[in-house]
Amino acid sequence: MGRFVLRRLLQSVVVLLGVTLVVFLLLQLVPGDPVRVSLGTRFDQQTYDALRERSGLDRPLVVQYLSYVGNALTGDLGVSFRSGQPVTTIVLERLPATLSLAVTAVLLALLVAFPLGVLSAVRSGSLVDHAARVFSQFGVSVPDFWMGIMGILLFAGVLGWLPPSGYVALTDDPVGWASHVALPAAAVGLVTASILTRFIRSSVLEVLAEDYVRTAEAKGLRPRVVVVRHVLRNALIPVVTVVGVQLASLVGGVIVIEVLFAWPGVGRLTYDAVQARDYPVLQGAVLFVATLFLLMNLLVDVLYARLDARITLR
Amino acid sequence: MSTGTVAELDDLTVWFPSPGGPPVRAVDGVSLTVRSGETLGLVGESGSGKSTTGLALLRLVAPTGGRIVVGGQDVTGWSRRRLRGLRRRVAMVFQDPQASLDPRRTAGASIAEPLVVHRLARSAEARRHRVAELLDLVGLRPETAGRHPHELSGGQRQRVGIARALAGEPDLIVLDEPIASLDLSVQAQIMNLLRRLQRDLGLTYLFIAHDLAAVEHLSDRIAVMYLGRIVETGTPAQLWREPAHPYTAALLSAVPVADPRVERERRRIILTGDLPSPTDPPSGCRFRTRCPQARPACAETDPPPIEVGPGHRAACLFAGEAVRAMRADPPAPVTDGPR
Amino acid sequence: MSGAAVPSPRVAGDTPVLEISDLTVTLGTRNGPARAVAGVDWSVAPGETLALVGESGSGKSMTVLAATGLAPRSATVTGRVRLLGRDLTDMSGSDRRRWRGRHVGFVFQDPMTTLNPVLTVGRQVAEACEEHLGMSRRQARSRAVELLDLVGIPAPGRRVDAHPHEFSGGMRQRVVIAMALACEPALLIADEPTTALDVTTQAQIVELVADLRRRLGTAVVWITHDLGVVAGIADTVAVMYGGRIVEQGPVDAVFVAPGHPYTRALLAARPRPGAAGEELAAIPGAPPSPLDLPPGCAFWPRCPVRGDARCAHELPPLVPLTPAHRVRTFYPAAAAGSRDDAAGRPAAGSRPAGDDPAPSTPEDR
Amino acid sequence: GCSAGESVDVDGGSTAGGSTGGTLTAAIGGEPDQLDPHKTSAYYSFQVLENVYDTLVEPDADLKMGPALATKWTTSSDQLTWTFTLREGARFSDGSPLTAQDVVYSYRRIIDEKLNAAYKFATVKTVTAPDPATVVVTLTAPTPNLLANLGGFKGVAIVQKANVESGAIKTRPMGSGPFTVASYTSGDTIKLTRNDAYWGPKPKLDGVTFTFVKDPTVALQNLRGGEAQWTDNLPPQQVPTLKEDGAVTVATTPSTDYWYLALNEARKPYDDVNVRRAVAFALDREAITKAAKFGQATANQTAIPKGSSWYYEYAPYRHDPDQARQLLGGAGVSSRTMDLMVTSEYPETVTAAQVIAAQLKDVGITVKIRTLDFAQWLDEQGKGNFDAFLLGWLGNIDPDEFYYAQHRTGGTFNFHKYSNPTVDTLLDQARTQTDEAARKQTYERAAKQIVDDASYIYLYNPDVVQGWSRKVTGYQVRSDRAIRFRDVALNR
Amino acid sequence: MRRALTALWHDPPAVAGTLVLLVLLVVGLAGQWLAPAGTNDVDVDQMLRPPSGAHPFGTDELGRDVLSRVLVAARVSLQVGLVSVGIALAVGVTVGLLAGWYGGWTDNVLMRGMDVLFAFPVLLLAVAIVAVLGPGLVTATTAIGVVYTPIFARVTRAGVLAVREQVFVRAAVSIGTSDLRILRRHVLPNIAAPLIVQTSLSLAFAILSEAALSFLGLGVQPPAPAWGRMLYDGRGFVTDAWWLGFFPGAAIFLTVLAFNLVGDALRDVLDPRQLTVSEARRSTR
Ligand SMILES: Nc1ncnc2c1ncn2[C@@H]1O[C@H](COP(=O)(O)OP(=O)(O)OP(=O)(O)O)[C@@H](O)[C@H]1O
Ligand SMILES: Nc1ncnc2c1ncn2[C@@H]1O[C@H](COP(=O)(O)OP(=O)(O)OP(=O)(O)O)[C@@H](O)[C@H]1O
Ligand SMILES: [Mg+2]
Ligand SMILES: [Mg+2]
Repeated sequence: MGRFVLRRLLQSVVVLLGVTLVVFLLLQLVPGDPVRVSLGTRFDQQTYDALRERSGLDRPLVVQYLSYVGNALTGDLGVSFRSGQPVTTIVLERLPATLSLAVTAVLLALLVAFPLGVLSAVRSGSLVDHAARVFSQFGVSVPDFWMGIMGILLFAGVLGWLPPSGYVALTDDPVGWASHVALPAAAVGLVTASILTRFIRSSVLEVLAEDYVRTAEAKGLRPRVVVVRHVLRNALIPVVTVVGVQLASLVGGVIVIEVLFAWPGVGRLTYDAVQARDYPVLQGAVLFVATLFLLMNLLVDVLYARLDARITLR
Repeated sequence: MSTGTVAELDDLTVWFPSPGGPPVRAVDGVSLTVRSGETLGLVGESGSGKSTTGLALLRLVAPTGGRIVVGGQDVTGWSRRRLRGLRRRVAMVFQDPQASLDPRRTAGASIAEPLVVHRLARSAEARRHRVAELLDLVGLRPETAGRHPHELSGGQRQRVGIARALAGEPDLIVLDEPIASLDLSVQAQIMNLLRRLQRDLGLTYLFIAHDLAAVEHLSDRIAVMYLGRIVETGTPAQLWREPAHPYTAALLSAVPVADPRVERERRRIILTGDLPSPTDPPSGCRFRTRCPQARPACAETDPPPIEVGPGHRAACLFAGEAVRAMRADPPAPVTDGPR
Repeated sequence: MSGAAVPSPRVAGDTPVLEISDLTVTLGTRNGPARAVAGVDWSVAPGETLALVGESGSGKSMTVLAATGLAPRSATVTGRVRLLGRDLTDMSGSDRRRWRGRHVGFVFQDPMTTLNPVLTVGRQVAEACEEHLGMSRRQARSRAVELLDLVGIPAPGRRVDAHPHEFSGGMRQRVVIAMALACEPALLIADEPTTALDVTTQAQIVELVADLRRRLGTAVVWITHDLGVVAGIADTVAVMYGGRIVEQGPVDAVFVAPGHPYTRALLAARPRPGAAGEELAAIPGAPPSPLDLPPGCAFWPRCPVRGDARCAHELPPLVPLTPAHRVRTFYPAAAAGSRDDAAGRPAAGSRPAGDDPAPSTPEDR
Repeated sequence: GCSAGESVDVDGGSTAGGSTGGTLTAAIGGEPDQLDPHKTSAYYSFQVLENVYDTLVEPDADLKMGPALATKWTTSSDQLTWTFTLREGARFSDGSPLTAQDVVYSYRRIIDEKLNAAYKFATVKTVTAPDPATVVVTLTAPTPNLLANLGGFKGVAIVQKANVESGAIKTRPMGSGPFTVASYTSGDTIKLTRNDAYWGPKPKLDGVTFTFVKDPTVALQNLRGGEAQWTDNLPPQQVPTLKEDGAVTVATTPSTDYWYLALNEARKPYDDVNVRRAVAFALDREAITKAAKFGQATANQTAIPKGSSWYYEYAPYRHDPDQARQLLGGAGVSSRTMDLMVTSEYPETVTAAQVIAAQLKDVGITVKIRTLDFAQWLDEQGKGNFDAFLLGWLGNIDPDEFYYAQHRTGGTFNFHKYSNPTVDTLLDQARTQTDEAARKQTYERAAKQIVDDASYIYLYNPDVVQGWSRKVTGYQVRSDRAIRFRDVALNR
Repeated sequence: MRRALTALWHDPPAVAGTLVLLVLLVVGLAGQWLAPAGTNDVDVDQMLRPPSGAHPFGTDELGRDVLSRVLVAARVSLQVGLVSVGIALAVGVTVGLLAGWYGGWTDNVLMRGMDVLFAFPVLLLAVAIVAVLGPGLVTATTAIGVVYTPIFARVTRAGVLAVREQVFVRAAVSIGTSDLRILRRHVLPNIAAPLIVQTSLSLAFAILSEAALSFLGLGVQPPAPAWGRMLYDGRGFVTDAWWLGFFPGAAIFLTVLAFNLVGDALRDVLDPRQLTVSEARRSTR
């Protein structure tokens, strides 16, 4: 187990190095000059040269990359090209918002998907089942930004129950946080919920066909006990993986919703950084997101092994 | 090439690495000779290494030590590419005919695969013809070629598996429990088929099985495996009449007989406990932890195979004697083996 | 056994523990209805061991599953089933569940899959006690330890908290047996409990069940296709073919004087020791599919006797040879021979039953 | 006049100086990149900084330069020395006095470090502070638009040395303006609080919070729902209805911005003036305006809008496809494709491009629209990789700034490689012309030539469209898009 | 195969899905000719007209006929979906097959490479690729393809790991079959089911990704119509011109639904054992 985690962490470092390299190379390929963007339309060659030199972009690529990796290893991700702020600070500042959104979205999704998926499997062929299947089809067929806009128009516009956008820190004002996170989380969560519903349904169905479920029935256990004790636990083990992967991918992947909801998350940060060709921020944000992603996956695997005694990690 | 020997295993060991622990010693020093035209039976408990031994003959598992000689050629170090030739000469039939046929390919396609792979039939027409021949050989109708495995009965599937093994015209066929998952009535069909094919085509078999009755029925010689080792070899008659290793005796006594009168009378040698872990086999004699006749010496010395009769060898320090003691011993003698 | 357990009510006298009459099970499948079991009746007396024998797909498992209300949802079940004198067919679903859970223990074929991998064996062994005997979790646990001890698991106090994957196949099957015996049921149904095991382990399990039966007086229904096992344990044998009982009777009668050509062929198909090299008396062809059973005798297409065209169109009745020994045949007189003169040797005029590669084998139907 | 701006109700409405002014939330369309006025170039930054910093002079509602930190100024007769007198009592928001040294420091910083606005000081020879209240600027050539250069936007704001050197200026800039930055949460909000040391009339608001809402629909919802009290990010298609329904105040005013199409004269056939004119004739500006701005703009054929003191009425092109075809035929161009580069940064260019494409198709030109993000767009523009591009020029005050760089041969923004010696001479001349009337005339001649040559094909001047809650009073929409909250009050 | 088709025919949702896909195919191929008006007939005097006889789906903010644009966009959207998933499928499956089959270093190197792609925020990757290759249909397609590649690689690898242990694969090896042949003839067909499910899901997401890319201004270039882009452009008009978003939205919804329905049915049907989970399962009562 310890060795497993160690090996995975080492692997993750390799992957992260790959990530930095890919980002770096991509950035070299990406057309668009950070210095020009930063100067905007009013452009002057002298000003341009001066800024380029100030930001170290005139150094050879290899030097730039190596110094970046070197610094990154000591925890220094450089300073934003745009704002001059340390990248670590910027990203850390964005992390709570991103995590709020991702975690809430997944929780909301689970809240819907879990009962729906289980019921739909246990009562396969019933009305619930059909409803669940329609729901899960619906969820993956509607873009999240569209759901977001509809949500804003309905809950913020017509009903006026929720604020249309913005973010309040959980630590500042829990109620404000909740009301702000509700809409974007629901918009993101819908897709996740449909994926999870499908997955939970098929997982439960699969377990229902297992011999040990028949054994449990043969013992004369009440159906509820059979489902809760024998079916769910086994069915949910693989679900853990999917939830983990979903969560991990949400941490970096909700750019559109973050932009729409003016949500100060890492997704929007990366988007803005791309737009502004703010290389240090972009690299830093991607590195952070990738790290979180890998850690989350590792956590999922460990959790998986904890839940299923048969699995020994190696 | 020593005439009459099709394949030879010399002190073969196959260890599977098990991460974070000692390796699984699936086969641990096995020497066997398969003679041309004979059926060599290989019996033993689940996990004793029978399949691994069979797979090693086709180099389907990488040997850890020892030598594998097929048709006089040492194939132990052959490359992947070269091995494909070996696999034409040695074929395999698997236990579960359902699992050993690709569910998505027709019976005909499965049988034709060796023909394609080894370029034995160039044209599609030639292939079809040969497949029909093979089907006929194993007692199936030509139209079976177009069916998928799930449309066939267990016995038919196993016939397809055998036809596939025959397609490459091998010298040796490793039969890994070919009848174990079949119905009783069908088992007899397949055994008859195997026997007839051997007779007509001059085949050599390595017949791996649990079912001692079947082994006795088909084999010319039998090797008994226990925990990665051969503990006894001999003809069926030798083993049935006079098992020299306590394990063989226990195994024979455990086989039920389809006769209530006999069964009621009979006393079995019931072995206690389970097969020890192959990652950590007992010292000395591997059977000693379950042997009713284990003595202190057994823990010390790893018994070498000793000749107890012509062509009859047993790896027991007290070969013969232990069995006699066991049968005489309380709890109650075993009046007879399965007759 | 523990005083905490309340044994099943012992039924008086000859009242069977389980009595099945005219049980028919039809399964809805994608390819149409499949009649898995047709008109089966038998009963098990207290302490008796009934062996259900037959080839794969002959309906053995479906018979007991349907009788106890465990058939798949797609199954339509008709007929009457009485457990300890109470009619299960009239009961509500949940009453039946309680009654069955309390009085019947099940052991299924594959110990690898019958145990829930994520629960400790102790929990699985004991949960029926909680459900049916109202034990607390603590009580149930100590009961589990007792039961594990009973089935010969060493160090049960420690092993009770282990997970199934930590046990070998044979040990797992012992756990399953402990589980089945948890409520001291009146009936133990063992569905091929040793098929997946080694002969040496099989011998252990057979011995264990025989021993427990003697000690607890439990009636046993043992499903198997191994005639050797049957010979060792059964009092009564019922041979199934194509969803029907073709022969039923005391074990000695059936083995010594099998009445049905199928039973005879089955007994003859086994390799006989010392007869190595001989052609085996194989039954040609394969068992019928429950999707299209022939109108008459299901064995007719493979029958070495093939006495009468009537067999092909008309279902032979189950007729008693002796009061306890019944055979499904039109010719009770011919059936009442002894095994030795019938032993797999085909009747005159029919084809040899051995392996016949000729395309004329009915196998490829 | 001494008082700045146009605040009509300075003394009306709420009680000045009270602490009950409330906080106004302004939803702007994007996030400032940083708050150092000398280093940022983003309009979003200036929206914030407008309320934080002061310049020496500043434009009034008519964009005439008036006093700000400097209360008066004199010019030497040779026009080469300007002397500014600083306002007494001007202080940074930390209470420290703002002196001539700060002005010198700020200007030297821009010049020496070659910061973004350095070009505005191209003719500046020295900046000195003979005494704490006097700043002297000497020039290498007469610079009639010096005031515009020194006060046209907050990119030339007076900053505090200590604030710069500590690096705090990036997120906590210290200015002398009506508000000061209290907090900056990246991606979320910038909070300003009233600067009690402000030299002008005390702002009524306790503070201003800027939030960054990119999507106009969402911004509007914020305004409607009371989450924000002010926004300039309204969906243009909804402006007419919004104006009517009156739930929020929506005000528009013509801006000094202009949007244009530029054809690459370094490439054939756009080097041919007739081809460019043909394109100009092919366009229906009214339709473009309607589609791109839903009526919130005025079609124009020159850069400068009606109402500006620099306005010059000239409109030689009418929508005339026949004429266009004829010109094209004359130039030997029958059918060709045009690579038109637009940027998603300004969605109206994408919309306008589609209309233009449809119109040019009529005269046999197939337009391939290339939408790029701004960084890439600028790159391509710099490399000259385009047949044509669409862009706007915002916040214009003095013509030199937008004519010289864009139409002078070799001008820094002359990416379309326009070159006409006549125009060059005119623009050179106007730069140093101190007589205002003569200067205007020079620019008119230049403008005519530019339009005739179709150097740029000007399309329209958009309106500045801003909306605010009915509780907001005292706010004025400005044509240069400077947003000033110093005179605003919030009723409750 | 014939049997599979027959079975499909008996599954009503699958039939519905197939019909929708057929219609889409026709529209995709012939949208140009089916459209009642040109897709770029800008007419600002006709802008934002609600659905009517002349314009059954109304007109957009440039006065273009929405019906025509929806019809013509089918090709673009389908192309984005099919080609991008095709790329992901081809590359991902190849990588997954090699990694799963050879294991060891091959596996490690390939899968770590996939991890690098996977650990990237999805849209960022797309943004970067679009930025490198320049926006447009081809690059948007490539970008989406690259984004989905690691998923296919993972699904395939998992499938290979399972199938590799199957006896019939060992049987194929025992015959002397080459690796390539085993992978092509035995492994690939047997991991078809999860791949089909993944494909139909990815098709759905790819079509939606086109919308997301449009949101970021990186998708199909105007004036070419694409559903995602139209939906995105229509978002500002929800309250005053619902038809702008509704029709392309409905088209996306139907397409995605059809892909999913057919995908699900195909998975069931292509399994020659035919035993679906729902049939094999027991009831709990
Ligand atoms: N690929 C493998 N990796 C690790 N261990 C293996 C592998 N294959 C077999 N083993 C182990 O090697 C031992 C011998 O296995 P083998 O399959 O040869 O036994 P067997 O005698 O054929 O048993 P059975 O009768 O169950 O088929 C067992 O303990 C098994 O778990
Ligand atoms: N869930 C099911 N759905 C459809 N058919 C089924 C189902 N379960 C069993 N059957 C069919 O019912 C028939 C009887 O099955 P059953 O399991 O009772 O046979 P069996 O005698 O127990 O065989 P085995 O020895 O293989 O266990 C078989 O033909 C089988 O294919
Ligand atoms: Mg084996
Ligand atoms: Mg069964």
